[in-house]
Amino acid sequence: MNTPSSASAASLPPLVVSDRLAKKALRHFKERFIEMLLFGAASVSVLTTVGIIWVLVSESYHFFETVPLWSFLTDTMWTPLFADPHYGILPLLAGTLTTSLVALIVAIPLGTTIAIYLSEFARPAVREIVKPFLELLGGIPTIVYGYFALTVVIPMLQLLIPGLSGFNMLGAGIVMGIAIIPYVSSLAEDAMRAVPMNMREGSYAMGGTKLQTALRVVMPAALSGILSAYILGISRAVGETMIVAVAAGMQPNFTLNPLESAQTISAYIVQVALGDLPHGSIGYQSIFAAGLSLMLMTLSLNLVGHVLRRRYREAY
Amino acid sequence: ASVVKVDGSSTVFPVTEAVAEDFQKSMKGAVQVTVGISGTGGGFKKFCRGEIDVADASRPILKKEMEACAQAGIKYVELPVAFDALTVVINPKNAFIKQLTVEQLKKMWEPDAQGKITSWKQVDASFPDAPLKLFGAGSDSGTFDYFTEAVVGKAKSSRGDYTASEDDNVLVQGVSRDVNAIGYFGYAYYAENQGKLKAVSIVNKQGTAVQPAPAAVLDGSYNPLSRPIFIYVSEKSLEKQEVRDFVTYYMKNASKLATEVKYVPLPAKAYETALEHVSKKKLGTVFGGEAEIGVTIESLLAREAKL
Amino acid sequence: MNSADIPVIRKIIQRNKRWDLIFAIAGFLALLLGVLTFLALFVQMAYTGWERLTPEFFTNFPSRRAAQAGILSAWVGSLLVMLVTALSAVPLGVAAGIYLEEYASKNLVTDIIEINVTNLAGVPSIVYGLLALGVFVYGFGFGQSILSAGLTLGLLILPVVIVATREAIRSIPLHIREAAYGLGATRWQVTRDHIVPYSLPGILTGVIIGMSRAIGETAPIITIGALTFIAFLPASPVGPEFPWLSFEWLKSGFTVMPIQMFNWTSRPEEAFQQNAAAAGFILVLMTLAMNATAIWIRYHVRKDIKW
Amino acid sequence: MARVETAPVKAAVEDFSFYYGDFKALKSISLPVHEKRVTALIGPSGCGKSTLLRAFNRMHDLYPGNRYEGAIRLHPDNTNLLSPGVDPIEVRMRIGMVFQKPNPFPKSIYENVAYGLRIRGEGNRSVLDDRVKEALQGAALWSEVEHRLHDPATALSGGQQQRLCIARCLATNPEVLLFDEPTSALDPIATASIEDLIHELRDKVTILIVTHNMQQAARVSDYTAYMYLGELMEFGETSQIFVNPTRKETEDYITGRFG
Amino acid sequence: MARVETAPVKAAVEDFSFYYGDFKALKSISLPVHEKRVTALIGPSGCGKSTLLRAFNRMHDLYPGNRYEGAIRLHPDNTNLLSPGVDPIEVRMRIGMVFQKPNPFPKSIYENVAYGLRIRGEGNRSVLDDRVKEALQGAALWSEVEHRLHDPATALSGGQQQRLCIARCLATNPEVLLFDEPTSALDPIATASIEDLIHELRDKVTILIVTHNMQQAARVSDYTAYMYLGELMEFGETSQIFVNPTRKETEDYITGRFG
Ligand SMILES: Nc1ncnc2c1ncn2[C@@H]1O[C@H](COP(=O)(O)OP(=O)(O)OP(=O)(O)O)[C@@H](O)[C@H]1O
Ligand SMILES: Nc1ncnc2c1ncn2[C@@H]1O[C@H](COP(=O)(O)OP(=O)(O)OP(=O)(O)O)[C@@H](O)[C@H]1O
Ligand SMILES: [Mg+2]
Ligand SMILES: [Mg+2]
Ligand SMILES: O=P([O-])([O-])[O-]
Repeated sequence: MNTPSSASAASLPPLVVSDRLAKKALRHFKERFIEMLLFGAASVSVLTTVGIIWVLVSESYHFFETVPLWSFLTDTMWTPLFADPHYGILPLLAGTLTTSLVALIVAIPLGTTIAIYLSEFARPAVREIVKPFLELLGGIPTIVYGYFALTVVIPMLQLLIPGLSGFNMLGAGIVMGIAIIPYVSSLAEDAMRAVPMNMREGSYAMGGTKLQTALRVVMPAALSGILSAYILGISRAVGETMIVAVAAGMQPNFTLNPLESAQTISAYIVQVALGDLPHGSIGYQSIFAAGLSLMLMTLSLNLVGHVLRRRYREAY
Repeated sequence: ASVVKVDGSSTVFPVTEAVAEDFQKSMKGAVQVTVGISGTGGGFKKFCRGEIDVADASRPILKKEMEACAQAGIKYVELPVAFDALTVVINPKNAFIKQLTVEQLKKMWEPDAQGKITSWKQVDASFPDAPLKLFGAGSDSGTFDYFTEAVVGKAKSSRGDYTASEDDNVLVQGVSRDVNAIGYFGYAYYAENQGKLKAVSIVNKQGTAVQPAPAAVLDGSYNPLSRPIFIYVSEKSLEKQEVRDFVTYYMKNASKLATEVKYVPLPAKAYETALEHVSKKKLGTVFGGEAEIGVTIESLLAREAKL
Repeated sequence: MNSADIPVIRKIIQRNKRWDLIFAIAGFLALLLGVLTFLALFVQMAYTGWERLTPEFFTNFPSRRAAQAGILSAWVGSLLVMLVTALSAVPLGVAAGIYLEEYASKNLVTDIIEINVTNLAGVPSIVYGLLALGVFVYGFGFGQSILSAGLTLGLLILPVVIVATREAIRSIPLHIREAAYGLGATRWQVTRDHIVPYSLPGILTGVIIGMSRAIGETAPIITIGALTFIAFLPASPVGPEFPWLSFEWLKSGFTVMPIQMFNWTSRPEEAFQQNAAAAGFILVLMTLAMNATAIWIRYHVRKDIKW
Repeated sequence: MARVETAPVKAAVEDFSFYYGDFKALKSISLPVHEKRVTALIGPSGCGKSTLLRAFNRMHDLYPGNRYEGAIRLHPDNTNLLSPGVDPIEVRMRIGMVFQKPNPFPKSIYENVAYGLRIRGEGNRSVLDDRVKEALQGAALWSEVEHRLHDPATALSGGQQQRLCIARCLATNPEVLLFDEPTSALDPIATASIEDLIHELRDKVTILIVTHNMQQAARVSDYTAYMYLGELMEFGETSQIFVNPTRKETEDYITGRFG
Repeated sequence: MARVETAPVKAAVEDFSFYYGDFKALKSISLPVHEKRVTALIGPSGCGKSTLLRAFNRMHDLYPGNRYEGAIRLHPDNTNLLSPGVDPIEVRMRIGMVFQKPNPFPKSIYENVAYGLRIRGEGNRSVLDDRVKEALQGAALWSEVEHRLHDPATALSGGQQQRLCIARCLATNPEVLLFDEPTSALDPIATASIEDLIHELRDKVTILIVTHNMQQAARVSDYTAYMYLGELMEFGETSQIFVNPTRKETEDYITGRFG
């Protein structure tokens, strides 16, 4: 046997780094250069965020020089462009929350049901056909949904609820909910399908039915994925613009009643953008203040999503 | 290709669009015309920043805008295009309104009404206790400026809690679907949607209730809601051949095209005068930056002639 | 358990299965609702806009006469904007995805980038509009041009492309990478020869889905102020002399499909609603075609790569 | 090691063939499974051990395109488990299964064990408590988890998880227990504890176990079936199969000449 | 079986320890690898066989948090493969590796074999053609694929894929070949063909092989190292280790008393 040991090391030739093994400077340089390029590309996304925050904050800063933050947060009227301006974000916030809530009441149960159905009940053939169909539904431009809400859904609702106004948060919210079903169902289904089969087999082997397996085993196992699907749905609803702009009424009403018309934060921004406000006017700044509020809302949603994902990380 | 940039009033847009379309055809595509819709105020802001050649306006230029233009060294020629009847509309199923006075309109729309006047009964005791649903022009529009001036007495002075849209069709939709709704916008939008809307007769200075209609505009009886509409052309842009061509074409065809899009054209004389102003570079406005109410066609002609 | 329990067990199973059935029906109905909504929407637009779907509709410019109006400038505009979007988002997104998956070691910087990409994916599109207004339109002075719009949408879909790239790369099994490294390949060689080619279908799918989202975006385009009557085409990207490329078109004004549709829906004349429906129908068809391509790639091309 | 007195047949595989789509994975297998004995299935990878095992609780019904032929009869009631008239859920309620990779549900230890009872409609807390304790004791896990019943099951070590999975089955008192390579994902110490457990369980329940580890088969089983390419090559008492196989192939495999 | 005449040491592991983060997976291992001989690493699952093998071509550098201690010297130049001054890419160019699961690139058969040459900058078509043919012949695959060199490699059977992976290494003439359980994903027939191939290759190249199959180790190797819990328990000529192990643990393992 010829085991080299530290004792015999002295008799071996001295330690060398062969020429072949020396780092080749050129190759090393090229690799570093490419890495820098790729890193540059990756930083663009950070620059985008910086850009968004910078634009929103700097314009809002001027806004808050004129408007005290306190009245922005507590005033119940939002009329920044009128002779007697009020700058209370509450009406827009109420509109945003109400439409989002209606949308979620539609999208979360339906989206979850569809996800469970596709992932646990439907035959693979059905799933292969239906899933792309749902994805198509998610690809329809929201402006199209907006007119669908205005010309089809709201008139139908008016037949059911006499006296319902022609623009209302209910109709806009319902259609928005339908529009975000695909996001919720598709992501939730992905999460459930990622649950390994052996988990399901465990339940089936105990004599569980499909529904029991889905509700008691698959859903808990996929919890973090399902929660992020919901969070994505919520942030879509909060930021959705064209449906509410077209169908919810563009009226900054401080109300949580979905039968009324109202304006959301995003709808206010397009409304103003439809006109033209000069750089520097309080009106121009007001859309950035509104945008900042919107951004903060979605940002905190994302944060919640992040925490939830961490907390309920799948441990299959 | 050379480009003519127009932006501004949504009221004037139909006329300018028609002109732009025909003009581009007559030039066989050698000139490109873009027509934006930013509202009269928005249009003037761009105009005074030198971003556009022509501003569409549904009211004369205001003091503040004149100053902004002066500061930027922008001079302009003012060209009246047609007359419009600002129309107050209600839902066809509304049975209790036959006519409205300016007083009543003011009660509904003044800033003090915000959050307080929410029922028809508060506007007039004889009206039922039904919710008052208001639809009106957005604050960046000339229509808004003119209506508030005419009704409330001060431009831009309005309550804020109503459905405000730069998009007049949204207003049409809103009023046509709600029995208790009332709204206002340019006559053209009413004329196109007579089936879905009812125009309210407005009691004029002389005390008679008048329906909006071309004839009533011509004879001056539909007041105070008749108003002239304009285009403003920048002096600097007039140095460009294509802008001169466009404006000339505009004035030559305004009468025909305004009628086509349901406005009341001016007498031929008015367009000739306007062209003269262009060629002689007669700059400035004849309104002195004041929002004037109840300008009739005759008085407009008289002023133009004096410039 | 023994055989005597079997009748009890059977009862329980029966009850459990009843719930199974109830849920299956509920699931099917929920699915049906989604599918029916889509069909209702699609059929309604097709039905309303059917008469307008003639060849001329695609070759005509917008016009004040509904029957002659077409979507030429809109679809060309959409195409050019998408070109800029693709050229900006694809290289950046793919490179960023590669960096994050293949190069980045776990550290604070890459953590920040990661969280940042996830967050960006949740930022409402209207906020991108504000970014564009502040940075591209005013900051860089690109104005309301194809360039501004294309870059805005490019940033908007950047997270989609990054995420798709990362997912596609992640689906490449570790042992393929190890095989290549084991032969002495450098990181870049592994990336170039293996990672990129094998993840291409996945990346492509993501890009197309991102683009189909971008093509229907309305809000950010409105925010940069592009609601305009455009009856001409931007300058051709192919120039008459060397290098036969012209970038004039990047600075041109433009309109896109959803804006044209939005524009028509806000016209007073009923006839324009038909145009809007027809344009909406085409727009949906365009996104459907893109999505269908993406889905096709996902289900067919991707399946062909076996590990 | 193996203890063989005559024991009644609990289940009988009768001329059983199985198809994955067009692929015939099992060919006319006949095999008795004796009551309260351990029967081991051995054979080289891919020979169909798992396939046969999974037929016992109709696991193959979960995937499309699978087809059974022949019968597996469960005694004393002589039910053909594979008959289309027999509800697979009922079969699975009678026959428990432990998988290769421990697969506890993402719930607490307690809820894992209670799961089988809950889906049988048992909601009474004190009944559940008792049965959970009993099952955990039966799986030799009670002392290790008794103070953390409400911790997530995934926090347990691999060997503990596997015993939890066994407890989960025991809680519902199955007539037959199926094990599919239950220790192949475990370290030697955990493996030993599972083998001990199987030793104890065979007094209470009929066990069928798949293993790729010859030594394990020799250690834990009373009967051994040697399979090769979808066929049953040899079946007999474990001592006989390992000491004195009748077929050359079995001997080659057992002595490690191939595989 | 094993053929042991004195052979020079091609590589020497010297007091080598390895850490996955804080976990010390290998503990002070010293081991010679003889030139043009087959050295087998055996031991129960998780004992660190793969970890040791993968240290030879710095595979661990691909993942963060891994740490080497000690040295692996490659002779005759006596380079410490693990020294931070040594470029892992060059190490991998000298030492080839075949993995547990056949992992051909989803490219053509030809491109798979040519890949190693291409990244070394070889672009000459006729040189490539020759070397690809040579390598495929060396891996005993030429006759089976010579008429479909441009078919996708993934269309080959598992055993063919594994031989392709060997050909891929051979094409670049490595000094040492590492095999990590190269047959564990294969059927018995494919296994036999790979074992035959290893037999032939040992005249040309130094081989280090990890296997969990004792019989395989006995069949193919000249030297065997038995590892347990990250330590090298015993190293020696294969015949000696299998017939007359010096340590009790080795004997237990080899005779299947545990594992
Ligand atoms: N879902 C399936 N579809 C098609 N063929 C399958 C499927 N599962 C297994 N097979 C095939 O059936 C045969 C028997 O597989 P099985 O899993 O029963 O083998 P096994 O003896 O359990 O092997 P191992 O020891 O590797 O688990 C194999 O040839 C396998 O390739
Ligand atoms: N990436 C890793 N991070 C942390 N620990 C690891 C990692 N890979 C392996 N280990 C641990 O290191 C030890 C040795 O693992 P290794 O894969 O080398 O074992 P092995 O002998 O090859 O086993 P097997 O026969 O199962 O392949 C094991 O305890 C394993 O859990
Ligand atoms: Mg198996
Ligand atoms: Mg290993
Ligand atoms: O768009 P306006 O005509 O109301 O300014």
